[in-house]
Amino acid sequence: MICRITRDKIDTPALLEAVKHPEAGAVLAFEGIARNNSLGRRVLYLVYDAYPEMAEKKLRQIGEEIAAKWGITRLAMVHRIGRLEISEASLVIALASAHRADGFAACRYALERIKAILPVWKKEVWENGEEWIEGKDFAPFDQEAALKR
Amino acid sequence: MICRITRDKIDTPALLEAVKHPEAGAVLAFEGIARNNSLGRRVLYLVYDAYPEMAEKKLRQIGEEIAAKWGITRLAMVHRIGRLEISEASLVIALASAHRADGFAACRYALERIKAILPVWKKEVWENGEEWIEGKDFAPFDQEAALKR
Amino acid sequence: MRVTVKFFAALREVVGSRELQLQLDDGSTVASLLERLSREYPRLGALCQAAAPTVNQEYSSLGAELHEGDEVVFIPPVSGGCDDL
Amino acid sequence: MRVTVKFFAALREVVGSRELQLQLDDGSTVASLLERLSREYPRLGALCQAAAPTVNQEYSSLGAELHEGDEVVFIPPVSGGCDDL
Repeated sequence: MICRITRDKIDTPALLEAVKHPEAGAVLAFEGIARNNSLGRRVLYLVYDAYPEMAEKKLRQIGEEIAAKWGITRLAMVHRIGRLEISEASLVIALASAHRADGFAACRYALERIKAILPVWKKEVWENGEEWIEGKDFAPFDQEAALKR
Repeated sequence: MICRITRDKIDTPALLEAVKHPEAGAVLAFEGIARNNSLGRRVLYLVYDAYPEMAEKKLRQIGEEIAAKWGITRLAMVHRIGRLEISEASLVIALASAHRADGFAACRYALERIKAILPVWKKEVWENGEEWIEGKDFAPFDQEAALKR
Repeated sequence: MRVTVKFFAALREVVGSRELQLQLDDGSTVASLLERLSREYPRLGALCQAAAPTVNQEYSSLGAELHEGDEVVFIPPVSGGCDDL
Repeated sequence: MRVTVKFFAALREVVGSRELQLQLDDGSTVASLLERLSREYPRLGALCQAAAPTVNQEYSSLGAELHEGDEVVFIPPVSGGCDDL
């Protein structure tokens, strides 16, 4: 399992290769991409910040949840921080599973959990200003409690 | 939209780059991989055959369905035929979408439709024999009719 | 009339060729073509039971009438895509 | 007792530093720490209303008691992952 916060460009092909396994029939990759627009404003670039020790710990926790729910352990979750240009990937999730339905469910779960609990923040920089964006999917308490029930 | 039947190794990273778009926040890739085992038998390699003209036509049809349902047009679907070694990709689906939920739904839809209607066949080659495998998800009539309703 | 029948995968191995050009009576259907093929290639009949007939690269039915120049392919259950059976 | 408070993103810009070492009374809670920070950094209070407190890298609550050496971070709504808001 690869759980990493990095300042470097994320190498998605390398992560796909890393999770691949001769017993797994399905490989999935998700990339979250820096968009050139946000609510009608033209975005020049993004800056991500993280609480890195906690973020890697939370990625490992999400990985353990996925292993417990679906038995999927060929999993990589990498979040990039620092300055990102438009079209660069901020987040990559890659996994291999024996069955496609499990793979899709686990990949989506990883993404939703990351959006809900990972201490990572995004600042949008426009031509005339900048702002730290508040994620609408943040839900560290309810979801954590619900999942432990 | 890229719809292709090929004898060459599929270049997933190139397809990811091809669908990427500065207005799309989510990129997804699915790889179907040649597994080393099937129903307890050790598989040496696979041979895929296709009815290529019809298969490319059906891929385009699936692409049009996805464009109509989700407005997603940054889409690549490539199926490889010929001899595949273990861990090589037989099928790659890559797409970019503005919203992650649509991206996951469309990627899964593409995969299920491909398994249901694409005229592509797999032969497993073991140490002591070989067999053309009948897909359990084949459903060209019901599903085509249901989707046109 | 003249139709082309193409064979893939298991069917190609049973028939031993990729393609046949056949002369059929006017009014022939997919079902009557299949009957003729099953007489000439006894093992083909069983394989085609589970197969979906296609005419000119669209899924069709046994009752469909054939016309001059049609391309017919019998599609056994496909197994494309990912390898997670 | 001594605790460390770390600041990220918008909070770091408001406080103007990455980290503070604070001496607190025994029995202090996350809430009393937040009250003190809000007095010293008036703009911080509003930002922390929507924030989730964490103690030693686990999500916590305002009522939680603090202990010697604890690391406290207030997490404003996170926006990690994909960019599809």
